[in-house]
Amino acid sequence: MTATLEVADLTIVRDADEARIVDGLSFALGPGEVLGVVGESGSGKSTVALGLLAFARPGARIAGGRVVIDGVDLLALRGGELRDARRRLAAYVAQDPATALNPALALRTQLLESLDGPPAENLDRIRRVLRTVGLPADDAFLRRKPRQLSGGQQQRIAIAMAVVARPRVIVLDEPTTGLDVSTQAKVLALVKQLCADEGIAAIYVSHDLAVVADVADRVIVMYGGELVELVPTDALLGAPRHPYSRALLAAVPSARERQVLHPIRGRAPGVGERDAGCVFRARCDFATDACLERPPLEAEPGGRLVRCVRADEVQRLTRITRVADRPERPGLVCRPAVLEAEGIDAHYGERQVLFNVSLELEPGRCLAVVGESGSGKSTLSRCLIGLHEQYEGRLRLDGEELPLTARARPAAARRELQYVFQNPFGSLNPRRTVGSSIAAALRLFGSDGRRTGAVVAEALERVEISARLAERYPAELSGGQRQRVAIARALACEPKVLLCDEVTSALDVSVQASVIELLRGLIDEGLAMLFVTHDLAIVRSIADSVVVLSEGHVVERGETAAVLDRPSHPYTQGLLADTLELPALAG
Amino acid sequence: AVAGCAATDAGASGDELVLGVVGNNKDEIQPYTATSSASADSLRQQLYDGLTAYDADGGVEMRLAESMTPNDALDVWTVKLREGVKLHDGSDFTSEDVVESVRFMLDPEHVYPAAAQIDFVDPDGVVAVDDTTVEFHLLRPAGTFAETWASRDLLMRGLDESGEVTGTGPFDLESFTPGQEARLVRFDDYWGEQPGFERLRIQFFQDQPAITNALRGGQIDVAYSVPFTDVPALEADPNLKTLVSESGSYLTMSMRVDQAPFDDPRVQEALKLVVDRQQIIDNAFGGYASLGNDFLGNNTDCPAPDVPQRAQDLERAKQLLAEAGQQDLQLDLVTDGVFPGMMETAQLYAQQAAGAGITVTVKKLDTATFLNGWGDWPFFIGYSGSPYVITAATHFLPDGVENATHFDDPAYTELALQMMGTVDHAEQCGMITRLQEIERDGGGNIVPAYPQSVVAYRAGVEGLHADLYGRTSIDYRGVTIEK
Amino acid sequence: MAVELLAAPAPSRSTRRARAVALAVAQGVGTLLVVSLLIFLVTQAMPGDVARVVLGTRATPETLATLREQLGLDRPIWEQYGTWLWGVLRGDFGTSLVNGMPVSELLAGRIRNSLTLSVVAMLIMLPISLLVGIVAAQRRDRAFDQGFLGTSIVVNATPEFVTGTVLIALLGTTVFHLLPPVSFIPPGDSPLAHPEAMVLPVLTLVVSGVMYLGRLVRIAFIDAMSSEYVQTARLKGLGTPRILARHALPNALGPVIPAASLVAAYTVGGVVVVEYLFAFPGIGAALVEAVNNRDLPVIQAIVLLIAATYYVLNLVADLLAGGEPQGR
Amino acid sequence: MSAPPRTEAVAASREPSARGAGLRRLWAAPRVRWGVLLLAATTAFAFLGGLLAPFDPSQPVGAPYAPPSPGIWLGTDQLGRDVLSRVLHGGAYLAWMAPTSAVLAVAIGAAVGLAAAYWRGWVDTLLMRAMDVVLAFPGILLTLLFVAVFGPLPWLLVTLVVVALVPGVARVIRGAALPVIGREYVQWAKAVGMPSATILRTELLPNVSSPLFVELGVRLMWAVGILASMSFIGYGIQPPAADWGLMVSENRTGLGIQPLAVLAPVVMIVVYTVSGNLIAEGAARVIARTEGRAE
Ligand SMILES: Nc1ncnc2c1ncn2[C@@H]1O[C@H](COP(=O)(O)OP(=O)(O)OP(=O)(O)O)[C@@H](O)[C@H]1O
Ligand SMILES: Nc1ncnc2c1ncn2[C@@H]1O[C@H](COP(=O)(O)OP(=O)(O)OP(=O)(O)O)[C@@H](O)[C@H]1O
Ligand SMILES: [Mg+2]
Ligand SMILES: [Mg+2]
Repeated sequence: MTATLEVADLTIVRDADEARIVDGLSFALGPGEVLGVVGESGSGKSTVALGLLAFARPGARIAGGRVVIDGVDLLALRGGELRDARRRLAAYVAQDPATALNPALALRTQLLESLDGPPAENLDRIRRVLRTVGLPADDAFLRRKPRQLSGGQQQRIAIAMAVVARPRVIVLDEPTTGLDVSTQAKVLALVKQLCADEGIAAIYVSHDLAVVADVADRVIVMYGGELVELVPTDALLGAPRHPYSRALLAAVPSARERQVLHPIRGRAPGVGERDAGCVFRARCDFATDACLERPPLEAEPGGRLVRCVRADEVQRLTRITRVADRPERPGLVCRPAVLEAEGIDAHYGERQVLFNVSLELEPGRCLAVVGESGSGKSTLSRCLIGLHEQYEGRLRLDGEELPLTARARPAAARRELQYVFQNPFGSLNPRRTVGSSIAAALRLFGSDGRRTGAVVAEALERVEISARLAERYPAELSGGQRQRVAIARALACEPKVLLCDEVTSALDVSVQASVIELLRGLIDEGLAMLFVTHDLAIVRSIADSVVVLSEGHVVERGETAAVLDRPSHPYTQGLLADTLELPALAG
Repeated sequence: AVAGCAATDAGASGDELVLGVVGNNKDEIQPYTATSSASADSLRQQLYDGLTAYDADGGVEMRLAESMTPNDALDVWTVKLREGVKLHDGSDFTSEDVVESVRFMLDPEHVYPAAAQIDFVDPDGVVAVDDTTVEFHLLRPAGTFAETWASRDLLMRGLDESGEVTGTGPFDLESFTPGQEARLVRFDDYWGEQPGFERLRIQFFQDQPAITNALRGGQIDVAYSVPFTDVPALEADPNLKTLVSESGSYLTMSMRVDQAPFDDPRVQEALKLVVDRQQIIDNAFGGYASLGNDFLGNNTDCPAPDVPQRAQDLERAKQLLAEAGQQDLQLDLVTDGVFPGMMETAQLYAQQAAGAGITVTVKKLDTATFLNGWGDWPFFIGYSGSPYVITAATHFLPDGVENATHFDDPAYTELALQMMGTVDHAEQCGMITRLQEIERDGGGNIVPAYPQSVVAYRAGVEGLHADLYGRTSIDYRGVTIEK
Repeated sequence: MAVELLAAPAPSRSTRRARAVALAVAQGVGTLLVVSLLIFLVTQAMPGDVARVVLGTRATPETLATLREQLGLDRPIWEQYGTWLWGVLRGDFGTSLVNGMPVSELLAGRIRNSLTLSVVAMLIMLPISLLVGIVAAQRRDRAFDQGFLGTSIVVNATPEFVTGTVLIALLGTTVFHLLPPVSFIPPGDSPLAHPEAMVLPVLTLVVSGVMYLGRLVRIAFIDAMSSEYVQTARLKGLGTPRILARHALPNALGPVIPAASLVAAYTVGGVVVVEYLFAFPGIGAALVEAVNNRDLPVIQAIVLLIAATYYVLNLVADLLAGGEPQGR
Repeated sequence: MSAPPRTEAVAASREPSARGAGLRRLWAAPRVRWGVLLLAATTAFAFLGGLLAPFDPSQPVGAPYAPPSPGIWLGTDQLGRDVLSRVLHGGAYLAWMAPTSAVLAVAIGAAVGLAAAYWRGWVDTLLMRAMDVVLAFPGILLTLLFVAVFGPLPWLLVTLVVVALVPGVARVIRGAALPVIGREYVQWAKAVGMPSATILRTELLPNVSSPLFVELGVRLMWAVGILASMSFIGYGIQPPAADWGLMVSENRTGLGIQPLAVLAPVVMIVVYTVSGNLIAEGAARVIARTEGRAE
């Protein structure tokens, strides 16, 4: 069988200093095959994906290598030939369709423009592809502009746009990251089907192992711009041979069983921060002096490639234990609720988004709120914290009536209720140092000025951040660090209740694992927590009980195990079915 | 050399002369409007004639009137009109027109300020004796009757059948837009000397620099007047010519002599002594002026008074101020700067006065604000352009409308009234000379220079004549153009 | 997240838009009212009145009183304002106090002149700005771009009266005598019939405008060209001309339109300096003279006209750029 | 709320962690630095130049429009005064009036813009409507009217320029503040009950400092232009004061015979304005760069 795509020694460097973003990547791909690419943020996945179309973002440059599709080396093409190749041979689907589709042009224009040939025929082709991706193909639809579509629809348009010219290879860069689970499920099914039916080879980039496991035949694990392991999907999940692959897997939560998550310590190296040795050395539990030299990429049976001198030991010595080794929380402790919400109805203008929602938070327990995007989860937490203006209902904190808006609440109540936001990049004031952000919170609640420094340090230590970082600005911290600082700021106020709105959805699995474990510890210390998420796997890892929201209504509630193991409401069942899971593990 | 391809305006071809003058939205065609402006004047001089007029040297000549004869008491004057004068609508200009014009002017409802000049005329005493004879019965005797009618504000108009205003002047109006332009055509039945070209366009400008630009760009043929500071630039242009006339118009720095500190003659004297007149002539008027001697009126054909020329004497000025206890005198010199030389003179004067320890602050106001305080400003820049007979009455008599210095000298008043009651020209001249002596020493006006007026025009315009009353650019008798 | 960005059904969007436009118009009328009232009050505070201006130095208390009575200036100011406003509401802008001509007649020609000047300037300015901006963006940091940026920094720093003065000296009076330095437009004629009179004022406006707008175009284009949808278009194998024209242009216009409308509003209302410089018979020059003459009805009419123009242009820009007028 | 940004940020250990990192970053931009230096130099020139002047700026030293000669290096102006001395003196007004107006306009505009963005609702409507009213007044008209009422007093001119500039600043700052207000840290500050004034001061203001800087540069440039234009049309600084704008106006008819009398002040105005322009340019570049990276 001849390969559809053959990549040899693809090297992409940063213009400014020639530092390698992607370092000598080689692999081959047959027709209809789906190759997954996983790795932490910044590992160079998108750079590779674009490189496959002989494209480098401004500031980067393809420094060498070959990308051969059907015998044509794309990297050797220029001008018109290259444009032609991009149309006929390879196509690209970007991560965020909202920005990748031109907001000013009708769908029809955007779909048609990469086709040549008679317009009528092209239109036919478009309609056919649209039907394939499950979208309407009528003229009215074609006249729409991208912003008149939902995110899922936009992503399908992007995929349709990619396949409409019948390319040989299609590169998908995290096409489902922005989508909720059910939409994600549909998109994944579509990709699989297209590859099978049309014989297109696909590169599927994702940071989500579960997604890759679902869609890909083989997987490339990237770290620091290097390929560290290339394996058939099953083999990766069963027996990872690279310590990094193994660590990634250990950090992934499961919706099926409750487990302790294992974060990877440290931080991924940036471009130009790598030395001569193994890139993963600094974070590796297996590192030895031998790792001071860069290990070669060893070919192994079954077409497997690994870049580790101790691959055998990794595979042999440590089985991944994915057993439910966290004790289920003892049932109802029956402590009085700290925060009670009763009959909350919330509106945006005319539109009602929450309908008679009630819930209770107890100390030392975590209540998860799950639901699809737009179901009203964030609105609910904004109501509780008092940021939402248009809502009715009753709130009680420690049995005392709580005014609805933050403005009206007494200082004590504002201190005891704390909120951590979804986006770590927005939750800290970029113009304040970390320490100053926390101190500002303390000052508000009249803390002793002389002790502030100590309290700040203490709060940072609690979230496992060095007190030295108090002098840093948020821009100098990683996403996970920022999220932990945001939690530290909340903790510094000595809250009774912590409301967490998707605090991990912007983070890599490895970082997510550390944040989840941190929060878990806090709950054990007696904090009451509301944890908003759309990810059932995380619910399993952290929550004691669950409330399921659908279109603003509570459709199901109960103990985590009960709800996730035996969902009673069809909506919850569907949610669970769409949630991807790493396949059962060997051992 | 490049001028050949100058983008001259379409209308300027052929037999048309284009005059540029600073315009005014207030202008109207009918001659008896409240406002007086250079632009209105340049238009009216083409459309209307007066009974008499000043000639180019300050003497009086007959225009629509053929003769003016008083009775012995000088309170009834018989005016004989020129025969065969036609109005623009073709009809004859008659004594009825004169009666109508005079009565219209004198009617207070029409708010015609210049009517003050003929306040001795009884509106009901103006009678048409026959078609060409009018009798004026006066409220009080007037010797300067003919001089008075020579004023450019007292023109005669006619009315056509539809009641529209019409005139007897050398040009007939074709179109007029205030502030923009007026188009005129030669009136071929004109009784006097004809202009040597067919059409006249008066182009109104918002300010003086634009006129200069237009002249240099070949867009206009004649500039009504040009600022003295522009003259060098214009003279450097081979396509342009200038014509310098003596002028009867000049600016004054005037003070309210009824108010401290100016009521102290020592202060008055000091303020007159600080002037470096030659410097003002050279730097404000570009040399186009002669030494002024602090009296109004080289605008007559009378000889100047034989008085010593005042010259700068800072020491004496300081001494006078010290005597008056005004060592650090601080003054605001107010002006609206509308006439050429005003701002320049003010600035130079401020600089010169500093030499005697006087702080003069020049305040330039917009015209409305300036007029609003007219009569109240303690120290301001004034302007005078009328013949002395009128000037004496309006500027120096206690009830004169333009007497903003509040000058009130009984000797002057008596002599002035006597002068106005005299018909004999030589006798008048003698009195005028004496009046000028009085105001030189006791008046509130500093007259640093008697400027000339400079008219710049395109080479090719021939026949413009020097004129004491600033009509060089608007008097087209015998003027020809060659494009 | 993206999914909730489902389109609202079309009719509701357009009714919302209509309502917003109606609101904006109402607010605009309110704004104009406030503007006119303020102007009226300020002019009352101005020293000197039209009667003094008209009568000049020869005014006597009697003539002043008579003229004021004839002009209605002796009435209480509220009554004056009321009469004026009532007239305006019926489309009558009154008569000029200095020469008794109807304001509408007085200004009609000047409005046409100013409008023609602005429109012509805009029509020339826009395409040139686009062209220059796009080319500069395409050759970012290369010679053309650097040259353009350098020039624009200097030209933007040069007040228009300086540019105009230099142009006059260069092309009209001193160096070459190619163009008329003063813009005569005979009353009643369309300015378009006198193209030579338009060249210098238009040139002055265009030079400054292009340097300003061109830069905005450049930045908008650089932004658009570095956007993901342009990257997508490249990866689709489209050629540069098509990407520029179809993908970048419509999006780059977004930020440029409000700026262009601001420039347009400016060329309508703020040309005073240019009109002054070239003695161009437009409303800017008329405004200066009206203020000098204290000719209130004329001042009011011009100000309302400029304010309304500004407001409308602003509204249009909002509509073009953002879909809905902001309820600011 | 599109896809979550997942780029781990430029990490640790590079920039020195100190207050005012924003301003420092601006200062690091060469254009900003050149602009500020140029501004400082021109300002110093404007204020101190008078001390170097060989002559009294209102003292005639020769014939009007005399060409340069030894001792009178730039020739004379329309009244025969020394052009060099007048140029040296002529920046004093501009040099305090323009920065004062720009700073005031930016301060007031920022206050209005921030308040409107923060409170939204009727506060927003009221403030922005008021700005519209002000904007709808042709600035030149305000100048004509108020100068007629009060005379061409420097503080009045400054006020007029401020009034003319404030609405633009308010709009820009409001636009810049709106996304900031949506940011989580501001939401958090509201939720924990931080007083509004504190939020505006510590959370919002520092985060719009870059656009503020751009505005300062742009408005400085405009202020110079407006003030010089006011002088030019005769409603600004009055003769006999030496002032660059006025000098252009006074001497422009002599451009053909004594071009230096016009060109010298023109060059000064341009240099002065270029500095504002450079600052704005540089700051805008810095913003573009940081936004491209961090957000
Ligand atoms: N054009 C460029 N100029 C400079 N650095 C770049 C460029 N493109 C990428 N990089 C750097 O290269 C590294 C890899 O970037 P890339 O976008 O490929 O990562 P990724 O694996 O796709 O990450 P994510 O999961 O966040 O999308 C990052 O550290 C990024 O900062
Ligand atoms: N500011 C707003 N104005 C109007 N409607 C809003 C606003 N914010 C949210 N909504 C709507 O309210 C509903 C609930 O939104 P909410 O943000 O609470 O959902 P969510 O469950 O948190 O979704 P996600 O998982 O995407 O964060 C959605 O339909 C959304 O479109
Ligand atoms: Mg990526
Ligand atoms: Mg949410």
